[in-house]
This record gives sequence, C-alpha cells and structure tokens, in this order.
Amino acid sequence: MAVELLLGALVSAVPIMLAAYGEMVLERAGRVNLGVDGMMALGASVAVIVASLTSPSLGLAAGALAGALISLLYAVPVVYFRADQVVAGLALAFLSWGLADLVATLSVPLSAPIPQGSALHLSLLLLALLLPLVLWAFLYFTWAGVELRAIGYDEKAARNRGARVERTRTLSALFGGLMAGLAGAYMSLVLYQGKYFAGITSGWGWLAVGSVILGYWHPLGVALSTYAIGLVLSLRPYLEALGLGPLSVSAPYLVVILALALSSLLTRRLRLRPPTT
Amino acid sequence: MEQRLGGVLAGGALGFALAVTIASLATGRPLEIVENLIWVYTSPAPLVNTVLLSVPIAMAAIGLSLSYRARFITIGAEGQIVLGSVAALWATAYSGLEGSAALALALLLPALSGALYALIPFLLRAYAGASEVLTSLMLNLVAVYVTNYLIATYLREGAFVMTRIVPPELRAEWYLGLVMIVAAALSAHLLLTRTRWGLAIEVYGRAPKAAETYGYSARQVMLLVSLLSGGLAGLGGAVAMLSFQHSLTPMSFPPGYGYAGALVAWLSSNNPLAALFASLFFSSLMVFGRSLQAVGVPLSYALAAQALIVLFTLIAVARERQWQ
Amino acid sequence: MLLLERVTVVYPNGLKANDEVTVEIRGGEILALLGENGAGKTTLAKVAAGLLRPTAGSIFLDGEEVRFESYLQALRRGIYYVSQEPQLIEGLTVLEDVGLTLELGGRGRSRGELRRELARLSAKVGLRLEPEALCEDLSAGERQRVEALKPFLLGSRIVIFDEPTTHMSPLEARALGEIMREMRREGKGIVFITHKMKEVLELADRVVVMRRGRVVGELERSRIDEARLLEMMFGEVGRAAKSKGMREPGEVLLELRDVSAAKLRRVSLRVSRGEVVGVAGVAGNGQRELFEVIAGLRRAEKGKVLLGGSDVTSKGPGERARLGLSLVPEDRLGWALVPGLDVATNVYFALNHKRFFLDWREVRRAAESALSLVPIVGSPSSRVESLSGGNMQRLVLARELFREPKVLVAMNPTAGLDHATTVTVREMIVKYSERGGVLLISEDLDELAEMADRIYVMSRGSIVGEHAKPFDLEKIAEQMVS
Amino acid sequence: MDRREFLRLAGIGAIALGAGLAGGYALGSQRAERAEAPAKKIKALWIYVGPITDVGWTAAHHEGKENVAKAFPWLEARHIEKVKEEEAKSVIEAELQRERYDAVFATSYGFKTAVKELAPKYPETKFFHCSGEWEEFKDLPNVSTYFAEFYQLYYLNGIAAGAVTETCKVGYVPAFLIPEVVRHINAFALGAIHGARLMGKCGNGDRLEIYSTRPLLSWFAPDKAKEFTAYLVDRYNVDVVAFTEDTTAVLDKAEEYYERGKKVFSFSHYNDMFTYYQRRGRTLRSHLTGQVADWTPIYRDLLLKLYAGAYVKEDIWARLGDYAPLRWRRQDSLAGRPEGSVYLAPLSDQIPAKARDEIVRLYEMMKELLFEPFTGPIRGYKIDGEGRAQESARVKVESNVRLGRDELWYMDWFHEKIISPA
Repeated sequence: MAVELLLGALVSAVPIMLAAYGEMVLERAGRVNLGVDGMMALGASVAVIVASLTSPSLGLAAGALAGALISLLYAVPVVYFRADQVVAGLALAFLSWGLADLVATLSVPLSAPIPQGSALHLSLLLLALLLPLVLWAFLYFTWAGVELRAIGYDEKAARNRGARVERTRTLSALFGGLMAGLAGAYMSLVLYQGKYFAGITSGWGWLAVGSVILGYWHPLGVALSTYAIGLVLSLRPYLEALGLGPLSVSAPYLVVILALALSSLLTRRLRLRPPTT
Repeated sequence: MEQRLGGVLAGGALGFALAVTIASLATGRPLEIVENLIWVYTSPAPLVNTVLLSVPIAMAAIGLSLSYRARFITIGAEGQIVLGSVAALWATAYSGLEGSAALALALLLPALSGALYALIPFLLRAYAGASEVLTSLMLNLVAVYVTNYLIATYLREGAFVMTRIVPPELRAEWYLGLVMIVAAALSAHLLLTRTRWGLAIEVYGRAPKAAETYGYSARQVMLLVSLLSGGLAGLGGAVAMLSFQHSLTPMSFPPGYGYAGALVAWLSSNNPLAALFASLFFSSLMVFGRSLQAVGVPLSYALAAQALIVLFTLIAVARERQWQ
Repeated sequence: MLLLERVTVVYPNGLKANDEVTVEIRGGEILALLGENGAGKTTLAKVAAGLLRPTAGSIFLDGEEVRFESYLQALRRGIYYVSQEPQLIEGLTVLEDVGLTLELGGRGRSRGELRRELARLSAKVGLRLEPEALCEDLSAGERQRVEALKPFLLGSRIVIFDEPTTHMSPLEARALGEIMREMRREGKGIVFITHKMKEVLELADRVVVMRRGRVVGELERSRIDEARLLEMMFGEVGRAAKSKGMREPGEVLLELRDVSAAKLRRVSLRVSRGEVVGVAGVAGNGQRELFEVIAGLRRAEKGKVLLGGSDVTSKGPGERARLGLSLVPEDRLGWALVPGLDVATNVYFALNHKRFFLDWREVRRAAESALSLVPIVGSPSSRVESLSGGNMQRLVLARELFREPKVLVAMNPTAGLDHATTVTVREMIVKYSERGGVLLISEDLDELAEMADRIYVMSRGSIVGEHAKPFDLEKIAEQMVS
Repeated sequence: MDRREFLRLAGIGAIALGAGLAGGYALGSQRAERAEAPAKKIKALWIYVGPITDVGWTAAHHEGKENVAKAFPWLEARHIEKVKEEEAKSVIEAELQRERYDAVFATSYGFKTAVKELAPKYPETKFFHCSGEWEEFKDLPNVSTYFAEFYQLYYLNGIAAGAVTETCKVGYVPAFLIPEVVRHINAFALGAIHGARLMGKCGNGDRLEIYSTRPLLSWFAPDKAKEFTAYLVDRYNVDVVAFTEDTTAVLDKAEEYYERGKKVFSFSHYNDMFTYYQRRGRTLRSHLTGQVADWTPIYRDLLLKLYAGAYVKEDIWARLGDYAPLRWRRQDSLAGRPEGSVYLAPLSDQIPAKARDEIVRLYEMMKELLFEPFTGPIRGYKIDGEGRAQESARVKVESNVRLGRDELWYMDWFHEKIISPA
C-alpha cells in the first residue's frame, strides 16, 4: 500500500514537477510568471488536439510548444517593455485558459492517450527525475548558468557586466512556458487518458509556482518540494478520514502557505539572501 | 498618472478593436456582432447586468488600488469576496435577524470577514516575510474549498445542495451597487489625497525606506491597506449577494471577480476613480462576450479577448513610461 | 589607442552631460580624468565603454572608427570599465564572478584553468583570494581589487577606473595604485576618474580636467600642480567653510551606551549641544548600522540609546523625531525624499503631523517656510526627482533644520555634490551646531577635519579611537584600517 | 503618450476593425446558404452551468442541443455556457428582454431560483428545468421539469461489479450525498449483492462490502476523484469503483491501475467512453459498462410539442425504456447500445456470461417496470450530508413494497451493506 501510494504520488506529481522546474529557472533569472496554470491548460488542450491528429509524442511536443509560444506574450511586455510581471502573469493565465477552451471547442478534445508504464510515459517520468540534475549542472557548472543566476541575484550589476539580461530572461520565460505546456500535455495525455476538459489543471499550476519557493529555488529542492506536494495531494483522502473537513481538501495549499512562512522566517533568521529578486 | 491615461485608452481601444476583428473574422457575421455591441451598450438589461457584475470587481479593484499603491501586492480579493458573500448570506438568511438589523449585519459581517481574511497574508508578510503574492493566491483556493464545505454542510437547505435564499425584502436594487462603488471610489480617493493615512500609503509605496526613516511604520501601512482592501472586497461580495446572487451553490472554480479586480486596478494605474470606470468597462466586456454566444462565439473567446486587452494596455502603458 | 572625438551626450531630460569632448587614451600611461561631481566624467567613461551611445561624435580605436552597440562589444575589443560601485555579483563565488566576466568578454576558460591563473595573479598583486568565497563576504577594497584583476585575465588594453577609491581605506587605495602601475608596465592604457587631488598628484602621467561637461584643460605629468588644477576644476579658487572657533559644549543630547546590533559591537558615543561630532571610517564598517540604530530603524540588541536624556532604545523613528532627532540619510532619493511626490509634500510628510485630514494650503505654507531657510531652484509643486542632486540635498537639509531639532545626524551629507552645494551644506551644518548637536558620519576625512570638533574612528563595528582638535590625520587613517 | 502617437494607434485600431468587419462580412456572405426560411420559427435558449468542453454534464446537454438544432430547420437554438448559478437570473433575463424565446432550458439544479422568479414575469416563454423538483414549480403553468434517471442503470452496474470483484469489495465516489446520488449508491449496492449472489461468490453476497468515500463536495473535482479512487483501492483493496462526478476521472484512474497490472474496474458516466475510445482504436480494459444519458429524444419531444402548439406542463423523469419507441418490434435486446434517453454503455467481455445475461434480462424487465431495484425488504440507516450514520440499520423498505417516486426522490439513507466514511 505504501509503495502504491508513493509511486502514485510520483506519477501525479510529474506535471507539478515539470512546471515548477520551468518556473524555477525563470525565477532564478529574476522574474515570476503567474501564468503557469493557464499555460498548462493550453498545453493540455493543444496536446490532445495534435495527438488526435498525429501521435501522442507529437502531441506532447505540440503542447510544450504551445506553452512556449504563449509565454512570449508574457516575456515581451515584461522583459522588453518592463510591464508589471504580476499583472502580465495573471493576464496570461486568463488568456491561456480562454485559448485552451477555445481550441477545445473547435475540435474534439479526445485522443489516444499515453498509457502508463509505456516507454513514452517512463521517459517522461525519467525526465521529471533527471531534469533537476541537468538543471543543477547547468545553473552551477556552466557559464551560461552562472550568467542566468547573476541576472537573478543582481540585475543591474549583471547588466553592467555585459550580461544579456533580456535574452536570458526571454529564454527562461520560454523554457518556463515549454515546461508548463509539457506539464499540461502530461495531464491530458497521461493522467486523463487523452482528454481535455475545461478546468483540467485543477489549480495545480498555482501549486507549481508555490513549490518553487518551497524548494528554495534549487533544482533538487524543487524536485523534493514538488514531490512532497504531490504526496500531500494523494494523502488528501487519508486526511479527510481523520475528520479534518475542508482543511484536508485545501491541505496542499495550506502546506505551501506554511512552508512559505517558515522558509521566509528561516531565511530572515539566518540572514540568507534568497537567490532571486 | 494622467499621462498614463492615454496609454490605457489607446491600449484598451486597440485590444478591443482586435478582439472584435477576430470575432467577426471567425464567425463571418460582423453585422450581428456590431448589433450585439450596440445592444450591450444601449439596452437597459445588459447595462444593468454590467453594473451588477462590476460591483464585486470594482470593490476589489478600489481596495487593491490602495494596496498596490503601498506596494502590497495581494491577489487575495477573490477569496475575500467569496467569504463576504457567504457572510452576507448568513446574516440575511440564517442569523434570524430581520429588517435593518439584518441588513446592517449583512454589510458589517462581510466587511469584517474580508478584512480578517486579509489579515493572514499581512501577518505572514509582516512577521515572517512571506511573499503576499503567493500566500494570498493560495488563500483564494482555500476560501473556495471552505465555502463549498459550508454550503454542503452547515448552510445546506433541504435535501439538495443549495443554501437558503436571501429574503426578497432584504435584497438590494441594482443601483445600490452603483451607489456603493461610487461612494467607495470617492472615499478611497479622498483617503489617498486628503488624509494622513493616504499620505502614509503614498510615501510608503514610493519610498519604503524614507517612510520608515521619518516615522511611518511599514507594518501599520500594510495593515491599513490589508484591512481596507479586504474589507472592501468583502463588501463587494456582500453587495453581489444582496443584489443578484441571493443564494450559493458549490463552486468548481473561483468565481474570478477578484482576479478581474486585480487586473482592473493595474489597468487604472491604481487610481480608485479610474478603477470605477475600468471595472465598468471590464464587466461590460463580460456581458458583451456572453451576448456573443448567440452569434456562435464561444465564451472562452471573451475570456481570451479580455486578457488580450489587458496585455495590450500593459504594453502601451509600459512603452509610454519608457519614453518619459 | 582610443580616441574620443567631439563626443556630445544629451540625456533625455535635456541635460548636456558631455559637450564636444575630445580625449585621447594612450598605452602605457595613467590618464587622470579630474573634475567635480557632475562634471561629466562618468558619462564620458560610459561612452568609451559602450554603455552609452553618444548623441554626436566619434570613437576611434587604433585609428579605426568604431561604434559600440553594447558594453559587450567594447569589452571584446579590449576595453574594461570598473564602475564606481565595485559590482561583484552577490550570490556568486569569486571564481564564478570572474569566470562570468571572462566568458562574456570572449576569453572564457574552464574552472580549473581559471583557479590556477587566479592564484598566480593574486600572488602577483599581493591579494589573498579564496576562489570559492562568496562575493558578498568580501570587503569593499577586496572587491575593487578583484575587479582590477579582471583586465589582466581578459587581456584588456584599456582599463577605466571610475572613482575607485571612494570606499577604500588609504592602505587599500595604495594597493590599487600598485595594480595600476603594474598595468602601465604591461603597456595598458589606464583612465583614472577621480575628484581627489592627492591621488592625481601621486599617480597620473597626464591629467584631463572637466567642468560642466567640457574639457577645460590638459596637463602632462611634468606640468601638474595643485593650484592650477584647482583653478581649472572650480573656475575660481574654492571657498572653504569657515573654521569655527572652539566652544564649550553644552548638555549631552545624544548618547549611545554599549550598543550592539548587527555589525555594531559595544558602541558608545556622546554628542552635546554646540558641537559637531564626527565618525570616521572606511565604508562598510558599521556606519550604516550606526545610523539605523540612532534613527530607530534597527533595534539595539544590547545597550541603550538616549536622546535628550530620555531612554529611546525601544522607541520607533516617529517617537524619536518628536523628541528632536533629525536625520539626513546617505541616499537622498528613496531614503530622504519620496520620488513621484512634489517638493511641498516631501517637506510635509517628514514633519510627521498627527492631524488626520490634510490641508493642502498648510502643506504648501510649511514647505515655503522650510524652503526660506535654504534657497533651492524649483517650485513647491515640482516633482522632487526633477531637482538636481544638490537641490535635493538642500531641500533635505532645509526640511530637517526647519523642524528645529535637538540633534542632527547626517551621513555623508556632501557625497556626490557639486562644490557650491558642498560649501552651503557644510556651512549650514556648522551654523546649526551653535543651537544643537551634530553627529556627522562621513567617509571623507578632509570633511571631518574641517567641520568636526571631535572625531570617533570606527572600524569593524567598534569605536577604536576618539580624537580631539587638533587632529592627527595620519593616526586616524591608521585606526580606520586597524 | 502624446497626441500623435495616440492618434496613430487609434488609426491602426480603426483600420484593423474596419478590415476585420469587412473581411468577416465577405466570408459570411460566401458562407451564407439560401435556406428556405420556414414560416414558423421556434426560438430556444439553453443555459449551461459549465463549459461545453467539460466532457460531462454540460457536454451531454450541448450534444442534445446540437442534435435537435440540426434536425429541425424551424428551430433557432442558442446557448450560453458557464453561467454561474448566482448570476443565472440576470443573464437569462437580459436575453429574454432582448428577444422573445419560446423555450428556455435551464440545465442545472441551481437555476431553480432563477426559473422560479422569471417564469411569472415571462408567461409567453416556456421554461424547462432540468433536475429540479416538480413540487417547486407546481403553481407555474409555463414551467416543466425533466430529468434522466440513472438508478436502474446503477443497479445493472452493480450486478457487473458484484460479478467481477475478486476482493469482494466495491467502492463508490460521490460528488455530494444528495438524494439523487444516494439512490444511485443504494442501487449500485443492491445490484452488487445481486451480482455476487448470482455468481455464488463472496458468501452469496453476504461478505460483499461496499465502501463509499466522503463526498467530493463539488460536481467537478477530477483531481480529488482520482485521489479518492486511489484511496479506495490502496487502502481498502476495492477493485470496482462507481462514481458520480462530472468528469471521467475515476474511470481514468481505474485504467491507470489496469495499465500498471492491477485489475480495477469502473464505468462510463453520461457519455459512452468505451465507444469514444474504440473509435480511436483503443480498448478501455477497465470499463465494465456504465450509465449514459442522451438528452436528444427529450429535447426533440419537448420542442416538437411546442412547435405543434401542444405544450403541456409536465414532469419528465426519463428512465429505461422511455423515448425508445421501437422497443416492441425488436426481438433482441439493445442493452449496451444507444436506446432512448438513458441506456447502458457497452458490456465488457470481462463480465461473466451468466451475469451479462442477467443484466440484459433485467434491463428488458426494467423497461417495462417489471423489475424495480427498490423493492423490499431493504434494511438501511439514515445518514447526514457527509454520509455519517445517524442511526443503526433498520428496515427501510417493507417486504414486497416498491418505493414510489417521492421516496426515491428524497432518499436519505444508506443500504446496510454500505460502509459509510469515517
């Protein structure tokens, strides 16, 4: 039973993990995109349509691509026109939810799914598990990663150094969109058997954003924190059995809030500098 | 701020034009779309609906504009509105009170519950340093879950999942909402420009260090804007309940008034008076989007179009700022 | 090597920062770019480094005309700019920071290689470096020197130092001078931007003097002399603030007893009526924390703060203001003044009236009376950020003196100001000290020597010395870096 | 932003708008078909609570609407989706003021208040309220109620479940514990016992346990529905899970288990998911059968009567066999294929033949009301809104008594075999 639970939590945590990795990279470059949930929805919708016309793997790719493309609508105003990132992110969420549904109304939101345990599914699982290592290596052991972190630590200083702030941030936002799109595609193609329906993300995009801080902006930390969130999601019925009422349903959100408070408090006590502005 | 108005108008108009253009290209029925447009902006029924819908949005936006001026970036109006409407429902249909006592409670209790709920992100920010953006966002979802639970349990009436209904004599006419948002916008404007509190908000928002150095407490300012924005959002939920909702059913998604309020606050450069008009514009877009379904335009299109307008405006405003 | 010809820079707000400036930078020499703050030195340097595009004029590198579209292009063509704030990136390690610069400069190398080279180089310039240390743990001087290492690794041919010694102890400044000489030996062209005469006399092979965006003179090493330079810089010989006579100090107005907080360790000091008390020290040795503790922005973990005899240790800034404390913070915009608000509101908000409703006529009246103390250019209704730096500081000082405080605490009040304002500010502070007490926290030893009656020396968060007139400046400088 | 820039942007906007309108018009005139306009038109408006892309409740109604719109040239069908129940009144009223509608279909229980308040104000318009209680509208001549009822199908699902379960444990994930869902659970439990007894397993049905989770408290909660399914399977070793929730999340989760090599079964809900996937070349292995609703015949019937001027106020409670006019002429059973407004999804091969035959037999009997699931003796216990027992089990239906509509419509007790949530 415990193994089932731990494994099941992993399988359902994958979209949160993938989306959080993307958001983490963008936050390391000093920007926050609140549109993750919307981009996931769009990825989910586009993936299903494309998968129904071609193949599941192309559907995955298309979902990811859709996320990346739509994230340009965040990146351009925020990075190049210095528009407010919170508003831009929220607006992007609205836009993508709308588009996701629009796409689904135009075509039948149903396709062949990616069966669990299939090679494609396993490779996605592997991606979710290995990507943090790759990102860790990238951020800490390549100069491009150092540049990205430098921009996140201190935009002005990095700019004076000649760091390519706009380019790096745009690419990070694109990566964030790509991962969110992929996460959405995973939800529709793997978790919901090749279906898209309005509200498919169940607000998990918000959880992805929250778990980035929970993982203290570190790839390995984010991997752990997103898995923990996935676990809490899976544990909700058990909490409910304890008679926690509405608290059990909102448990993952409460966990994020608590963790945010605790980590902020700790950061302050230890006089740490969060690696992002 | 006055200078930014040009950007807002240009961006909004451009986005609006683009939205209508895409719609007419997609459906191939431009005449009917224009017909709808005219209907939405001239007939009493959709205009009343625009006003009704704008009440929660405007109340949230006015409160948030104060909050954003103090650089307290809460997005928690959504949850506060939900709790506000629950409180108003309880006061009118469950408390056992009648007449003006019930009405007074139906305004007081929601304002209070909104303000109290807004205290959570404030406390987490002021005493732990946790980002209010995220905590308030998460709290929205918690509020929805808690409300659904209340509706299905303590507030459930009869065999099916529905609450009691606000008694007819306690319901508000549509124009009361309008009066309320005008009053709220004016008071917020006066607060900002004519009082010590407003000065504290302005000073703290623009230069937190200066504010602290010369004796304005950061916590007090944050507390003030939290209570005000939470209270106003709660009131917005109350007026929505009294004027058109009348009862509650479980929600699948957060209703979206608060998120719209956040966008509106930014669209109006955090100016409470401008927020009044911006929220009317925003809700008229919703009504327009809904009416377009008669022509075969899916509602999701309206959602996307609204966001597109916001993004356009953002770019226009930001470009303008760059030139200054 | 690099020729800037008839460079003109006009900022979007209409300020002409450079007006047909022509300067040549030659290999194997140290060129000092001398001028007051606001003379246009930094602007010119930024043009040379590709950080700013000139409105008009041309740049020639080895006789060939170049157009730098970005800093990176200039960097890759061998020009290195060390900005005023030594901007290592906090959060990165020294190795990462240096490596990133090299990578961006087109001279990237592996971590291992870089580690070896760093070890070799730092030995050469006498700097002990731990490559894996975090940049934020380095002192200001260390950071500046890490910056100075980079041109060697990059193989830059031209190095521009923008006021590098501002936050340095004399010893550190001397070490930097050594590095510059080393660069000269390698045939690099060095530009050294400063407003400190002493450094020019010590290091420069050639001096270009700028005033109000124009080049007003150029002297070869043999012809450099202080009087001429001063005349070029200021147009007329600068007036010095009148040195005041000795007076008997009155009652104690501000007292710190064994205060510890953050960087501060058991700091005790006293300021009495009628005296100007200086706090000397190299930047980053706890001055800012001291200011914050006195202002009430930072809790004293141990010890007591007394204001006019009453204990204010647990009181906030507002309470202290009412008890007669006035503050002139180091940063004007953001700490002292609120951008986006007009001058009148900027005066009014700091007066901290308790009335709930604002009367705008009263606000204006308050502003006008405050401004009558010090003339500033700009009406009460103009936005505060449209004022020049000098006018901003006059405004702050006028406001703070208008409150008729008991104690005035000022931190680096003349940093970055033009000469005329500097003189005015110093005069006002000295004049005020006849009525109250002044605590002057300053990195400028000359300023302290000129104004103060007593000087405390701060180092690593402690008071390491107290001096009375006449000051032994050598001794103070020594204590500053102890 | 200066004047010129503003004018330029405004100009771009105006040109784009003009071009768009013109382009749209051109496209539209090309597309326009010269259909003969019938003399008499019926205008009908559907109000949906959810998005038409929900692959559930709203999608099913929308399909019905699209079908009748295609079938009747005299019908002008419109819909408004995502109407929050709280906003319904103002939304519908605005539409009614714009145009005169002959019919309004309010497809959510929560629209009850709106219909009740609007019907007297617009007597010319006929309102049709889906899933509402008839009693609520008995004084309003222009309001009818309609509903597609599933409890018979849940009984048949139960037979399949009881026949295939290997652990003798089956489960249920309810959205809410309202009477509609409660009678579905009870029917499912009765059916499961029937199935086990039929196959002579689980102590002839005596050892069969039926677990219900706590209610999801939302019609739409796919993530939670999946978690609850996993809970039932992982914690209680349940191997058949039935549910009431607007998505197919439970079925998806069951299929997941199947893919991982653990046999867990579930059902179609609203839509025939088995055929859906089969058309795309995929066989759902966890799919046993399920309850499907087709609103088309109901809408067709209501609208035809309206068109013919033969409107009568009525209360439609569509069960098996209703709206299936050809049923007397067929020899073979249509069980597992579309028939009428509620029917059984395809029967899986994994259901033992004996049980399949029994399902088909009872399906045909239920069409004629020759068999009724809620026939006594049935023992049960009263529950509260979260499924907690309020009393110990006692006789709820006396021997040989068949529950009537009202008792079904307001059912508030669990069958004694149902293990209610902690």
